[in-house]
Amino acid sequence: MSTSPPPIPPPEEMREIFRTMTLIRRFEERAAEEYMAGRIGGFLHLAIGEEAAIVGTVSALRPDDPLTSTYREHGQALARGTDPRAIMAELLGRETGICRGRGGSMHLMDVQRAFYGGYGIVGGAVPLALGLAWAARYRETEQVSVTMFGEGAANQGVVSECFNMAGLWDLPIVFLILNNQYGMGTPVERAAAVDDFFPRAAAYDIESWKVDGMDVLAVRAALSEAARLAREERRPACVELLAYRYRGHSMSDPDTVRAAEEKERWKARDPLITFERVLLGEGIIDAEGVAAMQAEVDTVVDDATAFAQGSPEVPVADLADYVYAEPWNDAANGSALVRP
Amino acid sequence: MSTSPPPIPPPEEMREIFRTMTLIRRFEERAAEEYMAGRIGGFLHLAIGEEAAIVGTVSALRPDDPLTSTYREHGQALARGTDPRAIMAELLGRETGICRGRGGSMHLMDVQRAFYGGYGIVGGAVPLALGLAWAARYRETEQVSVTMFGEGAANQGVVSECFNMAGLWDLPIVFLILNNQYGMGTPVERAAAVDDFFPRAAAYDIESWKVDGMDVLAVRAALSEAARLAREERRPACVELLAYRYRGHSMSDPDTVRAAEEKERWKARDPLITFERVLLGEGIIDAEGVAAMQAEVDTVVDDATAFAQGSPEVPVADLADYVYAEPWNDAANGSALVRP
Amino acid sequence: MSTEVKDVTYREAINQALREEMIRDESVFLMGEDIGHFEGAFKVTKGLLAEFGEKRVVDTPITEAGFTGLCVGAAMAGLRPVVEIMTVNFALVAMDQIVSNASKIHYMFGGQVDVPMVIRMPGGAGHQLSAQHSHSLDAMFAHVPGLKVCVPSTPEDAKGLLKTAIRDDDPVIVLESEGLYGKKGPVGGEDHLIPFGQAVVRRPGRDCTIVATSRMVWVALAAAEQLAAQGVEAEVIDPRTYRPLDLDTLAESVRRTSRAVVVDEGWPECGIAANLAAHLYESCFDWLDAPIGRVNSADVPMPYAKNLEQAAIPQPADVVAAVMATLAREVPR
Amino acid sequence: MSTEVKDVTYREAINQALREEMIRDESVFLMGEDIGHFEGAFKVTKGLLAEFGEKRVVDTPITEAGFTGLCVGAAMAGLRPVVEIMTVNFALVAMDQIVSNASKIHYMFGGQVDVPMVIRMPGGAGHQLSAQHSHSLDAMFAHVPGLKVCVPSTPEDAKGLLKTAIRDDDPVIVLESEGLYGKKGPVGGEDHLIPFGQAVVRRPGRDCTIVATSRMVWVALAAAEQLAAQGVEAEVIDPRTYRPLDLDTLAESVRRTSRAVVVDEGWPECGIAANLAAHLYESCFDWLDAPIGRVNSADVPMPYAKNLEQAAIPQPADVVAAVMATLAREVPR
Ligand SMILES: Cc1ncc(C[n+]2csc(CCOP(=O)(O)OP(=O)(O)O)c2C)c(N)n1
Ligand SMILES: Cc1ncc(C[n+]2csc(CCOP(=O)(O)OP(=O)(O)O)c2C)c(N)n1
Ligand SMILES: [Mg+2]
Ligand SMILES: [Mg+2]
Repeated sequence: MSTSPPPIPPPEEMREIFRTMTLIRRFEERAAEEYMAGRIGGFLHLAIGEEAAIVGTVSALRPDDPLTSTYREHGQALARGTDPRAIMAELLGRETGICRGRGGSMHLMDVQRAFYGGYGIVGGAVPLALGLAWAARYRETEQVSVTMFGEGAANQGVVSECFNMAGLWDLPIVFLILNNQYGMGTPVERAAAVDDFFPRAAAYDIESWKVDGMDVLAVRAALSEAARLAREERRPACVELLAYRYRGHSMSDPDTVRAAEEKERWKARDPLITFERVLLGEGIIDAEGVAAMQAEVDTVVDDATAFAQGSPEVPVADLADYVYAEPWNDAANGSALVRP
Repeated sequence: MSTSPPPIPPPEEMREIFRTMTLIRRFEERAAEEYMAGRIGGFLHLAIGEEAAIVGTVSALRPDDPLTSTYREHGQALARGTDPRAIMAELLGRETGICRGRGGSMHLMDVQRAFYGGYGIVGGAVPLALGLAWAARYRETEQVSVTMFGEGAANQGVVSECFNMAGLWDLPIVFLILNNQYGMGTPVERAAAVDDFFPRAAAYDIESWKVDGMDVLAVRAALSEAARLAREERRPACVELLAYRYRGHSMSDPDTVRAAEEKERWKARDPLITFERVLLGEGIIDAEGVAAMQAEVDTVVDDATAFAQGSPEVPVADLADYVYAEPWNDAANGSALVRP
Repeated sequence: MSTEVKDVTYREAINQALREEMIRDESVFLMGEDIGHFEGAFKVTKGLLAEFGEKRVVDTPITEAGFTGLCVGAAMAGLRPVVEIMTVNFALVAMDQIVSNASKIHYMFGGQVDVPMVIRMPGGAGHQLSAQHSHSLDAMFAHVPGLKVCVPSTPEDAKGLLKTAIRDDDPVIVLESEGLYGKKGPVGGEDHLIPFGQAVVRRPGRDCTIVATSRMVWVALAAAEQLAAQGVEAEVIDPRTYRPLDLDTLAESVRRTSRAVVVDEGWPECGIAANLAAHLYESCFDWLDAPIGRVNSADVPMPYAKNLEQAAIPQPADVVAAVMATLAREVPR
Repeated sequence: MSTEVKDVTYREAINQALREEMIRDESVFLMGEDIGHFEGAFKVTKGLLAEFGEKRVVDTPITEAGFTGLCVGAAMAGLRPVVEIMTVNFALVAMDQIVSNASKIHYMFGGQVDVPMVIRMPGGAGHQLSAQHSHSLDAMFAHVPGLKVCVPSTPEDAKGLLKTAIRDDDPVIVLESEGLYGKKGPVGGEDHLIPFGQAVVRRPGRDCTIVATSRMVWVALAAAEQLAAQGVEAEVIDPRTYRPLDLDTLAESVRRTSRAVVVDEGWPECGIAANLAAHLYESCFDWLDAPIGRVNSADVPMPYAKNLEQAAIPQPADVVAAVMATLAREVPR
C-alpha cells in the first residue's frame, strides 16, 4: 500500500460526504419505522453505524465503476445517487420501485448508476463482481469493480476462489471486506481461525490491508489507493474495514447476543458524530449548516416515503414479467415458459 | 515445523517401504494393461511417479488414522494393506471387489484399514476428512485424519472452508497437498495466483510447509511431524509435496501438453530408482534382494489379476442393494425406495 | 393424533426431538450457523447450547458446503450429526456434498459405511423474502436416490419424523416450513417415532382426493372446509415423506374418489406435484374420472411485493378451483 | 434434416457453433477447465484457443462456482460467456450460482439487466464412470424458471440449438451427451438456428408415441426399429428443449396414437419423464388408452460394474417392453 498521506477532499465534497452519510442514516431510520408499521415486508437489514464505510468507498470511485453489495445495501444505492423515492418505493413493493417491486430491500439495483445490486446469498455476489471486472478488462475500459461483503461472507469458499482468479488473471477488482465483527449473532472469534481477513487475499498475491471503517476519510483514502492499483496497475486489491453495526442483524433480530457495553463503546465512535466534529473543527460547516442540512435530508426522506406510500401496487397480472428477457406472459397458466 | 533431523526408519521398515512402492508401481502398470485389454472401464488414473508421496505418507501414520484420497488412490489402498486381489477385482467390477464392484477405480475404500475412500469430485472429499477428524476429537481418540488432494483441488473453495474450520476448531487433521504440478492439462502457473499452496493454509493459522515429494524419507519425516502436531498438540497441519506424475491424467489422456524434456527431467528423479540407490548404498538390500523382491511383487500382482479375472460378476439382481442401509430390494420396479 | 402431551408449536416440537435424541444418544450432535449462542435463526435450537455445551451444539462459520461435508465425514465415522442449514435456499451451496457424497457413499463403497446424518432446513415462501430466499426445493432432494426426505406438516410429525430421522442409518433431509414454526398441536412422547413411508389422512372425504404436504396441508384443509360448505367432501392426504413414498395409501384414496388434486409449494416443472400425479395416473388409470389437478407456485422466481408473492404461491382458492375443475369434468365412461 | 454440409460429429458440430458465433460476435468468449491448451476433456473446443487466443478461450482453475459466477457477472455487463462445465456432475458445485443468480437476476431486479450466458455440460452414463460421474441432472435444471434448457440429440441440433443459445438474452443450459460426441450427421450452415420450443418428429408412427431426448432418442429409435419388426409403428418425438417445452407437438401425437412412453436417462422420482407424463395426461386425458409408460434409469446411484450399469440405464428392450405394455392394455372405452 502506498504510504502517501490520504488526500483530504475539498470542502464542497466534504459536505457532500457528510450529507450522504446523514441521508443514509435518516433513510434507514425511516425504513425501520415503515417496517414496524408493516408497510415493508421480508428482511430489512440496516447499515446504521456503517455509513463511513459505505460513503467513504463510493466517494473514492468513479461513477461508472461497477459496485456490488450484500442485502445490506440501501446506503450503497443512496450513495450512488439513486432516487430515494425509487428505493423507498422498492421497499414498499411498488411498481415505482427501482426494481419494480420485484426485489425488495435485499435486491436493490440501479444499473444506470453502475450499482449492480444487492444479493441475499452470503458470498454469492463476489464472483459476479469478478465478472464485472472481467468485462472491464475484456472491453479495455478503465472501470474498477468493487464488491463489498461481510467478514462472515469471507468464510464462504467461493470468495477464496475469486481471490485466486483475481490474482491469477490480474483483474481490476477491489474486494472490500466490511468487517463489522459479527455475522448475525456470531462474533469473528467464533467463525474465523484468524481475526484478520485481509491476509487471506495476500496468500493469492493480492495487495491487501486493513483500515478503520468508522473514519470516512480513512476509508476513502484506502479505496482511492485500492482503486488506483486496480485501475492503473491492473492489479486486484483487498481492503478490510473494521466497523460495527448498531442495530441487530435485521429488523427481526432482537440483538441480545452483543454486550451493551460493547455497543456503547462503538457508538462513541459513531461515524456521523466523529465526522461532524471534523467538519466543525475545520470550519467546513457550522452548527447551523448541520441543522439545515439535516432538515433538508429529512424533507427528502419524507418525500420519498410519501411517494412510496402513494405509489400504485404492482399489477398482479404482471407476475410473470421479467422471468425471461422476452416476456412469455403466460402467467394465467401459472407457467411462464412451459408452452411456447 | 520442528527442525529435528528426520528419523531414519530401521532397515526392515526401509525394505518394506521399498516393497510397497514397488508393489504400487507394478500393480498400476498391470492395471494399465487390463484397461488396454478392455477389462477395466471408466477412468483409470495412475499415480506412477507419486509412490514416494503415497508410501512416505502412509508409513508415517498409525493404522487407524483415517485416510482419504482422490480418484488416484490405488496406491493408498495398497499402502494401507488392502488385499491386492480385492483392489484388482474392484477395478474389474467384480463381486469380490473391495466395494463389491460398485465403486471402481475412483472409489476404493477399505474401512477395516481406516482408508475412508477415493472420491471423484475434485476437492469434495476434504470436508469428509475434516469430519473424520471431528469424530476423532469428539470421541477423544488419538486418531489423526489425513487427506491427500491435488494442487488443482486446492483451488476449490470448499478446501479453504476446511482450512478455516480446522484452524478455528483445532481439529486433528493433516491436509496433504500433492502438488504434481498439473491438474489434467493445466500447469500450476495457469491455475493458481501463487505457485506455492501451503501459504494458503498458513493464512488460517495452520502450520504448513513444503517438501520434496519424490523423496520418500522426506515425505515420511514431514508427515511424522505433521501427525505429531495434530496428535499431540491437537493442531492442524498442512504439508505440500512437490511431485510429478509420469503418465497422463488418466488412461484416456494422450498427455501431449507436457514437454518431453520436462518429463525426462522428473523421471531422472524417479522415487523408486532414487530410493533403491539409497538402500543399496546403505547396504540395506543388495541387487539380488531387489530382484527377489520384485519377483515376489510380480507374483502378488499376477495372483491378484488372475483372481480378479476369475471372480464372478456382480449379480444384476443386486442392482439396488446398498442404496440404503436397509435394503429395499425393489429393483424390479427400477425404483429402490418409492414404494414402502 | 396422539394426545399424550399438551399442545406445543412446531418449533418446540423439533426442539423436543433434538433434545430427547441428544439425551438418548451421545453420538448425536448439532451443527449449523447461529444455532448455539443465537439459538437459531428461527429459535428452533433454543436452550440446547446451554444444556449440552459447545461440544454438541456447534456454531459454524458461513460455509454450508464445508460443514455439511464435515458432517458426512463424521457420520461415516459413526456419529449422528444433525445439520441445520439456516434455510433450504442455502443448501444450493452445499448441493455437491449432499448429492455427490451423502447420498452415494453407502452405495458406491458397497455398503462399507453408513451415513447416519440428518439435514434439517426450513423453506417456503410467504414472508416477502423474494427470489433468493423463498425456495421450496423439495423436488431436487426427492429426485435423488440414497436420500430419504421428510416433509412434516404438524408438530407431532415434526417431532416424530425427526426422531426417526436421527435414529435412521441413512442421510435424511428434513424439510421444515418457515410458515409452520408457530403452528401449535399435540406431540408424542419420548418414544413416539413416526415411521417413514406412511401417509396419513388429514381429513376424510369421498368426492376428491387432495394430496398435500407441509404447509400445503393447511392450505388444502382450508380449501376442504370451503368445499364442504359447497357440499363437496374432499379427502386430504399427507404423504409425510417423499422418500420412501406411501403410494398405496394415496392410490387407495384416489381409487375411491376417482378424482385428485396435488398441491405443492414448489415450481411446477419437474416438481413434486408432477411426480405424484404421474404415480397416481399410473396406479389409478382406470379409476380416474378427470385429469389430476396440479396446484403449484407460479413458474417464476419469487417476487418481493406482497400481492405478487401471494399470487405466486398456492392459496386455498386455487385448490378449491382445481377440485371443482375435476368435478366439473364429464365422466366419459 | 438439413443437408447443406457433409456429415460431422456432434462434437464437431458444437465446435462449429462456437467458432461461428465467436467470429460473428466479439462479445462471445469461452471459459472452462482445460478447454484451451488441452482442447477440452472431450476435445469439443479443439483449435479454438489457437484461433481466438487466450482472451477469448480461457482455461480456469478448478473452481466451478467461482467461474460460473464470474460469467454471470460478465453477462450482466453485456458480454456473452459460454461456460463449459467439464461434466454436468460438477455443476452441483456451482448450483447456487446457476439457480440463485443466473436464473433470477433478470427477474429480481425488475428487468434491469439481462444474463445472456450459456452453460454447456455433457452428462449421462454408459462408460462405467460410477456414482459421482454419471449424473443426468436435466430435471434439476428444467425445474428452475428463468433458465432455458436444451437437450440436443443430433449434430444438427447440437449446432443449431447452441447457436440460438449463444444469441439468446437469457441464461441457457445446454445439456450435451457424452455418449453422442462421436455421433455423425449433417449440420446446418452459419445462419441455421434452431428455435427453442419446437419439438421434432424423429420417426413417424401411428401406434404409440415415444418421447425422448438426447441420447435416449437413439435408444427410442432402436426400439422403434425392433417394434416395427413386430408390426408396431411407434412415433418418436424429440422435444429438443425442456424450457420452453413444445407440448403442442407432443400432445398432438399422443392424441393420434392414444398411447405414449416417455424415455429419460435421469432418475424416476421428480424426473423429466414424470414431468412430461404429467403434462401429457393433462392435455390428452380423454385420448389415452393406457397409462403412459415411463422408462428411466434405475433409482440408484450409478454402479461401476458394466453389467450393473447397463441394467441401470434405459435400453431399447426396456422401451420396447414399455410400448408393448401400453398396447397390451385393454381399451376401456
Ligand atoms: C449462503 C448463506 N448462508 C446463510 C445465510 C443467512 N445469513 C444472512 S446474513 C448472514 C450473516 C452474514 O454476515 P456477514 O457476512 O459478516 O455480513 P453482515 O450481515 O455482518 O453485514 C447469514 C448467516 C445466507 N443469506 N446465505
Ligand atoms: C468438481 C470437479 N471438477 C472437475 C473435475 C474433473 N477433473 C478430474 S481430476 C481433475 C484435475 C485435478 O487436478 P489435481 O487436483 O491437481 O489432482 P491430480 O489429478 O493432479 O492428482 C479435474 C479437473 C472433477 N472431477 N470434479
Ligand atoms: Mg459481519
Ligand atoms: Mg495435480
